[in-house]
Amino acid sequence: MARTRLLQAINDAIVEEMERDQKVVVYGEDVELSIVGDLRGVYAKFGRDRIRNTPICETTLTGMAVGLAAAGYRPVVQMMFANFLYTGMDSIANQMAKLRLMTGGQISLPITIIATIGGGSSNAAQHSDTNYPALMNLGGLHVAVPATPADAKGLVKSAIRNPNPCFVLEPNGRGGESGDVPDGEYLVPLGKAAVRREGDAVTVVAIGRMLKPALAAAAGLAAEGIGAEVIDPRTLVPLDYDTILGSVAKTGRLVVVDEAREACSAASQIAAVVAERGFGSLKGPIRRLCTPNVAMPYAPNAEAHVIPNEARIAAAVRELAVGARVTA
Amino acid sequence: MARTRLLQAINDAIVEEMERDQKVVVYGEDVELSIVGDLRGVYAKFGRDRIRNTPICETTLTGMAVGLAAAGYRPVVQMMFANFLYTGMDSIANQMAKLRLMTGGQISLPITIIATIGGGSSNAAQHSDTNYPALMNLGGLHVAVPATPADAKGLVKSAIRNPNPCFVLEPNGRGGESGDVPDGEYLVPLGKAAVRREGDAVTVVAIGRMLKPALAAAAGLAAEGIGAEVIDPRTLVPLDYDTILGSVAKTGRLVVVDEAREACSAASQIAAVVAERGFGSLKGPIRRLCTPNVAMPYAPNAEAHVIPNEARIAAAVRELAVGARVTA
Amino acid sequence: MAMTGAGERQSGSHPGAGPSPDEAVRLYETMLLIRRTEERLRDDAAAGKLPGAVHLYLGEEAVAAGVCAHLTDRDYITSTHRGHGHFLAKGGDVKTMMAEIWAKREGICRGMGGSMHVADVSKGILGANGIVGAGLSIAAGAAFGAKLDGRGRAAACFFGDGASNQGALMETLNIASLWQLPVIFVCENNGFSEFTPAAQVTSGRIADRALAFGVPAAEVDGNDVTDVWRAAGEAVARARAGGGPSFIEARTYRIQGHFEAESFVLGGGSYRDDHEIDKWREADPVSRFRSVLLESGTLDEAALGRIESAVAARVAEAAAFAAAGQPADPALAETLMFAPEEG
Amino acid sequence: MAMTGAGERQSGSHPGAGPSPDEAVRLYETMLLIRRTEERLRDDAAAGKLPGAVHLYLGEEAVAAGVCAHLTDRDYITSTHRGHGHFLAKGGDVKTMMAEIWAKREGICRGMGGSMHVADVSKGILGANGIVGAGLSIAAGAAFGAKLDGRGRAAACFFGDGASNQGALMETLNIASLWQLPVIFVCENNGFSEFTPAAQVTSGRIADRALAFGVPAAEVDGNDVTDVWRAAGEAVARARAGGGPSFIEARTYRIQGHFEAESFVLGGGSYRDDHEIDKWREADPVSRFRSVLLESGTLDEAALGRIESAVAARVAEAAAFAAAGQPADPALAETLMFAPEEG
Ligand SMILES: Cc1ncc(C[n+]2csc(CCOP(=O)(O)OP(=O)(O)O)c2C)c(N)n1
Ligand SMILES: Cc1ncc(C[n+]2csc(CCOP(=O)(O)OP(=O)(O)O)c2C)c(N)n1
Ligand SMILES: [Mg+2]
Ligand SMILES: [Mg+2]
Repeated sequence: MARTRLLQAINDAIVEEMERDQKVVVYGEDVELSIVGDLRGVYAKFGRDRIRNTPICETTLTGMAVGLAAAGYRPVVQMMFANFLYTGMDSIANQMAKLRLMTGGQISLPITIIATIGGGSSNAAQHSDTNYPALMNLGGLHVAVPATPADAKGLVKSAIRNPNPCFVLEPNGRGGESGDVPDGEYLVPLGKAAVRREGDAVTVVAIGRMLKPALAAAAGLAAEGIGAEVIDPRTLVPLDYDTILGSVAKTGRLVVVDEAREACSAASQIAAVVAERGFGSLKGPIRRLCTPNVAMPYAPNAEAHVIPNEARIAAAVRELAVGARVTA
Repeated sequence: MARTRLLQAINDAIVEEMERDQKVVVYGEDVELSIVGDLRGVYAKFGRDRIRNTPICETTLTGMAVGLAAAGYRPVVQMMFANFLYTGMDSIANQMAKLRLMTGGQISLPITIIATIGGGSSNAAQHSDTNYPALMNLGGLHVAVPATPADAKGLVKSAIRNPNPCFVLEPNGRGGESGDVPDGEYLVPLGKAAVRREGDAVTVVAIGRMLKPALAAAAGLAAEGIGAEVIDPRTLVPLDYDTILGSVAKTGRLVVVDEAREACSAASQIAAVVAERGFGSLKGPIRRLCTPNVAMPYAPNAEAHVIPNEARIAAAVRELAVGARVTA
Repeated sequence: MAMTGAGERQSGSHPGAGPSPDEAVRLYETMLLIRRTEERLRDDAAAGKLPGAVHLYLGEEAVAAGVCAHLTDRDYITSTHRGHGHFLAKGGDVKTMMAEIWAKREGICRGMGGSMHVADVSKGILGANGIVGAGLSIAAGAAFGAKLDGRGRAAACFFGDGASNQGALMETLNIASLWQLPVIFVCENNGFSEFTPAAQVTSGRIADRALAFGVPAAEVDGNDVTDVWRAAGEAVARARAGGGPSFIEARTYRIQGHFEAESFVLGGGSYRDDHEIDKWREADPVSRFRSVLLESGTLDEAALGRIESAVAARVAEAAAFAAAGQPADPALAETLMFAPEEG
Repeated sequence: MAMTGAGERQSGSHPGAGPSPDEAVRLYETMLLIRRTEERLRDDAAAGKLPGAVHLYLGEEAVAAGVCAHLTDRDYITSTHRGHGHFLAKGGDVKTMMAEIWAKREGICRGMGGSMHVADVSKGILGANGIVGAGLSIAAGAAFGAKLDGRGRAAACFFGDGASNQGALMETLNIASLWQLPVIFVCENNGFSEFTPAAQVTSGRIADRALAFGVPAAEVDGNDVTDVWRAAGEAVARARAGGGPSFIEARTYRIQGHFEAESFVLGGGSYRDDHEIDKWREADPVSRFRSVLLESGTLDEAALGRIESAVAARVAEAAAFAAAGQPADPALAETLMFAPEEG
């Protein structure tokens, strides 16, 4: 165990995988000096045949990953902000997500794409999207959203070893956050959620950057005698529905916290599946806390106004829990 | 009233709006001869200052629409297959959906984008996506999915007159279908669902191309004494939740049929909202019938295997309705 | 005269040694195989036997044949929506390709891909592609891998004049030039994007776009397989030797419509006149090369006849194989999406 | 000598008449306003007063000033993430721009956009843009509108050397050339994309990319406002006269880091040496033009002093206005998303 910053954990994971497998090649805009910070020092260590700066041309960066993977490599593409995925969306949606089926399973594409998501840093609308819903809807892509340094390391390593395209979306602005990371080889499997806190009254599923306020809310609610069980799905494709359904079977109540915009969000997806497969155990409505269907504003107070926070999470859980008491 | 093919209805709508407003300008790849067919004869009538062929460069086609709208025009962009929206996604996601808020409301973008969605024609994975979930999640965009010629005409006209970006997604392969279209000026408001068939046992929300099998299933179920109420949302942004919630308040049961892939689908969104706001009236689980999270296969039998159809809709409704009888 | 990146564009018939007699025979066989296969698919499409859209390569055979003659299974190609010719020229199997287009279980993509996605990864055929321009960056990526391998492999990217208006072309030219990637850009300029004439949507000379990035470029007669073969030989040699990318613009023409449903879609509209088509029929690459073989004494009528009946038999056999195939396995749509985790 | 699209690139100091004394004074005022504003924002950023990232234009003032001097409120510009200078040169208000960057309710975008999105649509400023290369197609669209209007309006598109590697550049060059759009492509070549030197990511000469599409291109000294002014004057005149697009590559340099958090982000790493920065400081466009004004006798020290204190006062007033502003109205994030339906 060592206290590590999330960016450093990603860096450690990439370095370990580059040492482990010569076929792992990293590229992107400004990766050599690492403007994002998660690749600092990698260039000095491995040189330009393993990591290189590219021109600004996202359309080609995502497309090249397909060809490089087809040629037997394991590209790791650093795309900076997830908004820039739109610029490279054609190869993501029309190639990465589809080529394997279109070729009758001839091809496998061990591609890892890293980008930062989310608001909260006054980066404004074009640098703040939480856009995993679009990726989830494409099929054929894995999506990981680490919320802790340990998961960041374990999920990046699993993504790089996975034979399919995997997106690892770092929570924006968390580079500075530290957490314990197990020493040595540490893998977190894709598709396994983590129960971050146990509770019996309400299940709270909190995605990525929303985990922290959810845990804070749960701690506060405990003092009120309300037991919130907090689940971090860790990956959205594959999504560990069993853990969520199991928890709802116990609590009968569900709140999903998702920084993505509300329409067709991951929260909507989780709510829909529980309303389908877990309906029998539901004792009350499913509450979703998301960013409304807006472009992220620049002003800090406006950002705070639209992004789910501890107070709103606590209020939603409390509201459902009251129902819980009554029926109890 | 006149029997009109869906493609012709769109053509009529565009011609009428071009006559009504000189600022309506149409462009896209091969629009002059109209490979898609919904613009046939428009070039001969209006000439190249009102409709023109472009090079193949979707990135620029969507971006130019923003500039042309900012210059006071009402661009109508024909993008052919909705899969090509990915190639032009940057300006859709980072500009069209965000510029109005980013400029503090200074700009309005009366842009209409037309594309065909869906499978069923052995066009294979790169020409069969039903990708409105990604558009719905962006915020700032209207999305219409006409299922009948009359709605196609009325929604295209409303989209062109609307001061915001509107996507009109034609169901692929329905160009040949005919339906009655009211004569003269006919507008269908954005955000108003249509109850296509009344029923008391189960609410069936069927989107776009799924309306036809849903109505067929409902007709068959009526013979079994099961009353399915079939709702066509017509637009997904804005989405007429009140009509859906009102119906569920009556039936207590909901099936959503959506050709989009299941994860973060419009079906998931509708199910989530009903599980939140309509939970009290639900008597059973919400069933979603979607395309699984796969790339659309080429072989007709494989396409038929993954796209929701009449038999699957009937089975889902029947399953819920049985519950209805029991509790009744 | 070598191709040049020094701002000077090379045009017209391409100098240098021609193909050997054996190579010439193989070129003819390849072109003929494509010709007969496409004719058969044209007829099968007209008879309503093919479920999806088919874009035929009739009239353009010399480009795929002339380029792929220099490539082995270890090299890569990316192709277009009009990809049957590239698939066959690169050594793809005509039987499993036809079965694929027929949507059969025996198809090279097990019926999941169809005409626009025929691929044989084991032969370096990374696939026909339904997205115009998408093959450019895929080829650049494969070439990047080949460069890292350092084993002299190359990647050829086929794309149309219409595709050359996608920004992806310039992005990949830039990266290929900077990284000296072993990639050959092959622009098949058949004068149209769907129903739109190139003059309406393509400004300047396409080869100049390559020169602006320091990529050597040549314009060749795409209906003269020898000319294509020479230019491609030079480009592939440069790629293998570490000399970086090359650009070839092959002027050719598509004899069929954009796709086989064209006349239905056009509904009476027209975008080219029959004289133009007739003019190009006279420049037919297959019969032109046939005459060359005769006149050069490489083959006599008897030998040519043997080749022609052999090819006809192969195509007939492939069509029978496709027709007799089993329907695709629908379950594959779900089971094939993700590759199983290794180890 | 006029710019040329005939394959010949024009370089070096740009011939033709220079600005009149009045125009010269306005050019100096504009450059100075940008200079002082950016210096103030640099200090405010260092003091932690600005919530978001700021990309400063210090050292590049001559490009925005020289180009926008030829434009009126009826013309359009699109800008970049480094857009303060373009906004001010095109006539944007310094007070509401500063208030925007301070995230205040009084901001030109009501605090919803910030530094990377300053826009004033009423003045044809379609906005700074956080997506590299996005302004290209927006400018082409605005120019298409201007062309349809037929009232002699033009659109100028500012973008960097890094942006010139986005395929969007070539797509818009192609369409602008085909449709003869009244658009001026202004490439601000400051030698870097973030921390990456142009030589590593940009092949060939950028101006050649325009020539390949038949778009006249000129390379000018971006730190010589007269040179920029002349080339832009010719380009704007061509656009207004229906002569189609032009391309200007202005060679310049950014004195500040890529953005104000650079040293923090670099964490000790470095990508350029101080000598280079010092060399370019000596070519400072503002002081260079100040000397020109003195030597030409256009203005004396006293007159320059009056201008300088007037500009300093404007900037101080703007900063005070921004600092005293109200926090943004959070509700706007939801109420502004859609324009209300007309009629
Ligand atoms: C990104 C994208 N845009 C549009 C289309 C529709 N489309 C298919 S083929 C074609 C024309 C391509 O022309 P060209 O590249 O010259 O190839 P050709 O058909 O002439 O061989 C178009 C526009 C597409 N498949 N993909
Ligand atoms: C599509 C996209 N990709 C990447 C970025 C990140 N980014 C911001 S500025 C920049 C460098 C731009 O360089 P250049 O165009 O030369 O402009 P300069 O900063 O030098 O003025 C990059 C890569 C972005 N904002 N948008
Ligand atoms: Mg063509
Ligand atoms: Mg730069």
